[in-house]
Amino acid sequence: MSTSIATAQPLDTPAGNLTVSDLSVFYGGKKALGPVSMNIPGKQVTALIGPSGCGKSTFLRSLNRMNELIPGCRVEGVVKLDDEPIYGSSVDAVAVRRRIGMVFQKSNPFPKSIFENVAYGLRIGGLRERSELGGRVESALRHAALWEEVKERLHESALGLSGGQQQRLCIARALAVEPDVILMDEPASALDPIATAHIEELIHELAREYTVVIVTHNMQQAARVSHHTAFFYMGDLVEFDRTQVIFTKPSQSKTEDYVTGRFG
Amino acid sequence: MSTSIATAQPLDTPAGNLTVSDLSVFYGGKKALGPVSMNIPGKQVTALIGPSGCGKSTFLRSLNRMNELIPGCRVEGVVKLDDEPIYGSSVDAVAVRRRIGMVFQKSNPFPKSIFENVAYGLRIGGLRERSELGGRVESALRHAALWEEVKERLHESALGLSGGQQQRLCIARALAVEPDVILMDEPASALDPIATAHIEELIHELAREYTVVIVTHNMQQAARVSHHTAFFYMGDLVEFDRTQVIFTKPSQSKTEDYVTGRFG
Amino acid sequence: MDGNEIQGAPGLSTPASRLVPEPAAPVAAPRNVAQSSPEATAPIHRRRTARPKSRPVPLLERVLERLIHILAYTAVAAMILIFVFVAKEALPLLTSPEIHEEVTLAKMWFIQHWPGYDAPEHVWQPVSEIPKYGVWPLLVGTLKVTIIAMLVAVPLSVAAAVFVSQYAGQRTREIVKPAIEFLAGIPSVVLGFFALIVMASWFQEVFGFDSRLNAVVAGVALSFAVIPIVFTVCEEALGAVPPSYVEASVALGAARWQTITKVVLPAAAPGIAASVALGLGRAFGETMIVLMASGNAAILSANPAESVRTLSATIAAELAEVVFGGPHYTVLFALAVLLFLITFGINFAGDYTIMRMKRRMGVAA
Amino acid sequence: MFGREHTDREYEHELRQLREQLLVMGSRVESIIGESIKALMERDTVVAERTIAADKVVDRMEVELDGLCLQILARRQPVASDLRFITLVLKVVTDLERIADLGVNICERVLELNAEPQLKPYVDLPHMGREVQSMLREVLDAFVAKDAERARKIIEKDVVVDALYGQVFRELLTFMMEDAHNVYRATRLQSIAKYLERMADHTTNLAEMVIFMVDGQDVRHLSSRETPAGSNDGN
Amino acid sequence: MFGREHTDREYEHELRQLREQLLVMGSRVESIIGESIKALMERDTVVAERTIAADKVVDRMEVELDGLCLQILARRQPVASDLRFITLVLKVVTDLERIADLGVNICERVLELNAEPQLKPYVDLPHMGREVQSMLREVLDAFVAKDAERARKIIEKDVVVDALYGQVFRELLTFMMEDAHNVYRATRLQSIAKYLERMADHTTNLAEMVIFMVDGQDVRHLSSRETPAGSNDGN
Amino acid sequence: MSRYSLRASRRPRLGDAVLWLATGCATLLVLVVLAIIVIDVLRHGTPRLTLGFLTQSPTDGMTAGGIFPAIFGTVALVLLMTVAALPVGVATAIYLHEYANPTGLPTRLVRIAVNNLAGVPSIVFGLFGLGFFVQFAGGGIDKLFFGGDKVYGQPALVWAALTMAVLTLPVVIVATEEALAAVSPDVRLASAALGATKFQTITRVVLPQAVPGMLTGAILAVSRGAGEVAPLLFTGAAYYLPALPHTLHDQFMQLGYHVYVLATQSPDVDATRPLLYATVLVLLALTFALNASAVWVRSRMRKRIASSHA
Ligand SMILES: Nc1ncnc2c1ncn2[C@@H]1O[C@H](COP(=O)(O)OP(=O)(O)OP(=O)(O)O)[C@@H](O)[C@H]1O
Ligand SMILES: Nc1ncnc2c1ncn2[C@@H]1O[C@H](COP(=O)(O)OP(=O)(O)OP(=O)(O)O)[C@@H](O)[C@H]1O
Ligand SMILES: [Mg+2]
Ligand SMILES: [Mg+2]
Ligand SMILES: O=P([O-])([O-])[O-]
Repeated sequence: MSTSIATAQPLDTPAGNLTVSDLSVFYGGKKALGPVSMNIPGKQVTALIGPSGCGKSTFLRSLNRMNELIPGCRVEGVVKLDDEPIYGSSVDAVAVRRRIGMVFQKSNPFPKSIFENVAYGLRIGGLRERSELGGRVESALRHAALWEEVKERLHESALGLSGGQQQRLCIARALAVEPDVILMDEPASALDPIATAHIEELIHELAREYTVVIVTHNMQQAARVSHHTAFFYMGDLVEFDRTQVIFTKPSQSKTEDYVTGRFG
Repeated sequence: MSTSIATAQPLDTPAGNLTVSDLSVFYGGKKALGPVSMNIPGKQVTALIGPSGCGKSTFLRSLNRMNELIPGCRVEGVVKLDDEPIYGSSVDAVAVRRRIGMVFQKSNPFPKSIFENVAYGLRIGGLRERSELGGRVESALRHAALWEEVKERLHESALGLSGGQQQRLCIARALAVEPDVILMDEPASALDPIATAHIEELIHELAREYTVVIVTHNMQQAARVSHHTAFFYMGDLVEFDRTQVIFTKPSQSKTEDYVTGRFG
Repeated sequence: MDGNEIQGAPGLSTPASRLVPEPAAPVAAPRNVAQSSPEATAPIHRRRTARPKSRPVPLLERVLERLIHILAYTAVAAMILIFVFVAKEALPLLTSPEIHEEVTLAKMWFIQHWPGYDAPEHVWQPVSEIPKYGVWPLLVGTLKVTIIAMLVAVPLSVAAAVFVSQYAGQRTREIVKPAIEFLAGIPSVVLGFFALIVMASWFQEVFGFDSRLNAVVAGVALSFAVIPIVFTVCEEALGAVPPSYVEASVALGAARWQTITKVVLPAAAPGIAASVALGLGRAFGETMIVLMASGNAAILSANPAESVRTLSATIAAELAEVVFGGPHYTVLFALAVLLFLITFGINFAGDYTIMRMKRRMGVAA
Repeated sequence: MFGREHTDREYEHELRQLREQLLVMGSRVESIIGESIKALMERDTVVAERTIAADKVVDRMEVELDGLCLQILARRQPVASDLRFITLVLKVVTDLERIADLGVNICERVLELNAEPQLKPYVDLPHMGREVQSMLREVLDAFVAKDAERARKIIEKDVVVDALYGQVFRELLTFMMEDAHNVYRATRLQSIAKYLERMADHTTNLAEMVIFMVDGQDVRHLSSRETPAGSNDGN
Repeated sequence: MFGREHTDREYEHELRQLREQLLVMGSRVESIIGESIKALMERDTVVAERTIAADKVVDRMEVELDGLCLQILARRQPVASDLRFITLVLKVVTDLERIADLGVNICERVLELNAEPQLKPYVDLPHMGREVQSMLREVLDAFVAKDAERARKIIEKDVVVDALYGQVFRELLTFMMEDAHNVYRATRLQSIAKYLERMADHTTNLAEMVIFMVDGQDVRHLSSRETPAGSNDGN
Repeated sequence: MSRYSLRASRRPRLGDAVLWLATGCATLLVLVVLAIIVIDVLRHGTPRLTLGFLTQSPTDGMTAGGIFPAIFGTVALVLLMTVAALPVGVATAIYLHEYANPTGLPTRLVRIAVNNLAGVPSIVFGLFGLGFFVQFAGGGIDKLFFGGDKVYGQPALVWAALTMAVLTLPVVIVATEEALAAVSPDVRLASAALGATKFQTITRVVLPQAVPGMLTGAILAVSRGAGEVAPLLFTGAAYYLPALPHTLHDQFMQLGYHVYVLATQSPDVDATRPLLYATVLVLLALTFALNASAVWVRSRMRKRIASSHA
């Protein structure tokens, strides 16, 4: 953790920087993502945008080795969380995923109680003590701005929550294991504007403590929510810059065309 | 057709105005939509916006009696297409739906060829002649801006098309029966920005000949695509005005709050 | 506007300007045209001459729809008829004095002291000088065989379903699933034959059973009939667990086995319960396997190594040789009613459990 | 139902920041007016030079506020009142910056005048200055209070300033005709009067924008302010 | 890959409309400059009055263009170059309208001058006018061509106009000092020179905006144009 | 904050190994049992399997000869059964899935009936066939048309087939309903929105997509019918009948019943054993062929559905 010191972070919270070098992803031998290199800054929101099939989800999933669930998927290149390569031979994918959590497009709470959903990651991590579990669950729900809404009904089924609440529950569930990074694949695309606004607000809050990487189809959302934006096209990273720059003065004409709606 | 003459429309194309008076919809005795009265102008795009569950889809479905497919749904009030009440006792729901077509959120082509998809409505209407069928299919596909992309593969399966193309095919299919009105329930919400832009462009084109009513969760989309916008809230129509007015100077503070993102 | 058409029209207090968004909006001008009786105007006009003609009178449709409606009740009718006609033949057991001379419900269910026996005993011996109709040996035999079959079948098939749906690769799955479906397709008489001709001897050699045909042989053979049922339903239930649950669990840093035991299996629990209920029903009522492999000796004992006679096998074996309408005939039908009621009960209990489990998990809500 | 705050607090924060920065800029401009008048009255070269330097800050604020607006427009897609507010800011900063420039111009003339003896005691010029300053203060208040009525009153005040300007102009003309030696100084003073008159015009612009923001009603060019009644007499 | 036209043709159409209307407005303003100089040179009261009337059209166009911008901002959520273009238009119209107003002011002075005999033959004033007119034409061309280089050249030209203004101002000062009877007319002419100088400043603003639109680079307040070198000599 | 190292901990891997091994062994065991049965039957059955065996009648007290009447009887039974069960089953499924109000009492009744019909032991069907078809229906026909002569009022091909039809009805219904449910509701909405009546929607959009599923149902029903013996015991299967049935009210031989008879009631077990194995082989081959075709049809259907969701 020498870097965290070098970059003047407090000792006990890692910076959460993701360093991607020459990352390529193949599906059954076919390349889906060209060699991508980028430094995703810690404790900020980074948005990934681009047309359908350009490899945003593929890139995202390769950041916590979720792509290993897909048969025939192969990854080349280096991804480092702070200074540790996550594809190292002695690195366990399970451990990687505990430090780099993920939230999906469709909210997918387990058909368990609200409490059990949030406690799940802790339980499988071996935490048994009732009291500590309770505390960590509450803290995760507070972080996800859901505590006030559910504290009276922690032991009711999570499936009784509204769509937006379910998605926040999934975020709380990811937060409970105290990751450094949270990846989100179109987390609000199935929600209405009000629920979306709450999620966006939450994402902003999360960036105080976590590195957030979010895929979105909604350019306006990327503009609203992120500090940095990466534009992918046909498996390549075309441009990566501060969001403000991408949406006011991108340096690549492809980016300019895409964000202004010139799709040809 | 006296009205079409009165409003100086060409004789062969009706105005396509929808007049809604005191329309209420109930699901199993529970009111889902308050008494709504509005005049949806013909040959224009009218967008329906509002938070989830406010009754947009319910309202839309009651415009072509699709709600009759939902058990326990009851409708009160009057809806007129030009001057004919569509809920009259002697009016056939099937005939209504042939004049007021519908396109859904998820593109739902039949697992048939592209040609057969578009020809379907004509065939069930009793059209048999090959040559006329062919002509009408082509014209519908042209209207839906899909002809150039599919003319070489009319007899291939419609399921081989991309998401955006499938949605345009569904629009073509609705156009083939030559309706006056086309209802669309979030027609682009499952598509990426590029496909969405194509659909929006198409919606604009359609308004030359058809009355288009579209439900959308995406306020920006409503702003872009429609001439008039209706804001629903908790089953009531709060405001209905030109889109430009709704998005620059709405008269109701609820509307203002909603469109500016003050959801409380 | 058009207020006279609608009930409660005074409620329309919204200013007209709000309803008509644009002064130029082409609102239908002559309001007075369609006033007289608004609901009874002519059907919707067709726009262009080239429009398809209106639909032919759907007489055929009506007739066919009617027919479908009627035929749909065949199953209900069959169900009722089955019960009625089986129960009808068993009814004399309650009502006929002639039959009561030889057998009563009480004699069937309560322990009797038969002549020539040292102590009161449950005996099934319908073809003897004094016909004895004690059902307990049959019932216990049925239970023994069923329990053995379930004990073998459930763990094996649930485990296999877990393996196939969670661990196996595409290729393994493509071998195992059709194979097990093939097992399902083997007629029970073939399984019975195999148990009778081959298995019984092997088991006797290995375990040293006194009687070649016994509850273990029958139970194990029966389990071959149950395994595919339980496996198929289980596998389907496991496969129906949304992949998003698995993704969520894996993304939280759960290992595969944790995901399976903590997420997949609980989520599939109703389906697994359903599979067990289905298998139980099948095991309980299965006839040919037990008829051929159980030895058919109506002995009341807990020992699984002894021959047994089950309810279904009793009916199958004895009905062909009885006097039509006689006491034995009536008793056999009564056994059928018993069988019918028990399977009905198993079914019902199974459905109920599944429903409750689903509701608990918030699926049905 | 809905609150009056944006659900997205970050957005709310950006809007508030914009509003506050605009007010800061407004008050800086107001003080530039005051200082320039003070420099004139007290023939204070130091104050004049300080004021000229202070304009640089206003210039920077204009660029910053424009950037902030652009960023909010790009990132938040504002509509309705928010949109009107932001486009308002885009236009307001131009006027504010121009008012500050005019203040600088006054100071420049003051520096020139201070090299010569005073032509005459100034009466109407400080009066004009106070008027303009109070108009600007009023318009900033109206903006904060979203008070279209107050803004309308400000527009009416412009006539007063125009009248004063006409008076000053004619008076100085007389001075010049009396004595050719007065010409240099009188033209300087005429310029200063003109600057103040322009300041009032810009302030009137601001008032119109406030009305537009609050009511969504564009009132520009409805009054014939650009060619006010008194202007025939001077300019 | 992507085309240079918006996928949404309606949007493309609106942007084109905005661009064209802006050019129409620009050319109207240009002609107002020309006409006002013509009225001055030819002492033509009719032309002056016609020009004053023409300004009303420019006023209306400003309001219309603002409305169009607001509508596009509300409905299309433009970003990047489109957004810069639209905010540019919002600011450009203000300057254009102001240039037209200054043209009107020239005509007003012309009307006053026409009531008296000509003070002297005008040489530098028409020179200034031509300069300003060509600057405006240039800036509109640069805008259409999205040519930042050309826009930069225009900013340099402002110095020329400033120099001319200083010259005219001093010359007229001399006239006034020579003869008190000249004062009335000379101050009028000084005003006209001042108007032309202001026009050049506004045109410079426009050029800066074109640079911003094309390069996304804010060049305002980098040059010290607001207090040009020559201004010590006059204003 | 406690941080997890990226280094592997061994514990999760062990759990996976245990679970993998246990479930894998179970799967293997099931496959082994199946293989044993099949191999045993093949090994002992093939030698006796000749053309004559398939085309001749049994002779010498069924210790020699062929099994042609049994094959013929099985096929006839299955065909009759299908003709009876398929239309009713399909109609019921269409009613349940397309017309009925899913929460209404009629639907619930039909569903309960179907579920329980599937659970009723096959021997009970035999008794029902005897009581209802043979005695009640057959007896009734005899009384009405044959003056009380026993023509239909005795075990016969037609009664066995009808009994079997009732038994397989749930199979057809469930498979058909599954096929109907696999047709996406969106497509139905689309059809309705184009002005199609419900009937048009069903016949033109839903059924074409459901045909493979219905076919699967039919085949599974046939396969079940070919293998069931218990319901035939009292409704028409004959112990030994060298002649083929030529009317509906004749008795018939059936493969499964033949196996049962040979296995349990043969006077000379050793003499019949080769014959028995060969008969089992034929029966197994028949049901295997039927099942395989069902699997094939279904996998094709799945592919079609999968592509329609793509
Ligand atoms: N499991 C897979 N097997 C084979 N190819 C895949 C797989 N997943 C994705 N691809 C291919 O990889 C490319 C990138 O896919 P990816 O899902 O990352 O795109 P995306 O940018 O997330 O698109 P979308 O916005 O539609 O989600 C696509 O061409 C896609 O077809
Ligand atoms: N089939 C139904 N049965 C009972 N209630 C229903 C049904 N469909 C809708 N509702 C209720 O009617 C109300 C309006 O629903 P509707 O689907 O029209 O909302 P919506 O505005 O379209 O929402 P969304 O944006 O989520 O699609 C909601 O309260 C909903 O719960
Ligand atoms: Mg994706
Ligand atoms: Mg809806
Ligand atoms: O997918 P959306 O409903 O959020 O557009």
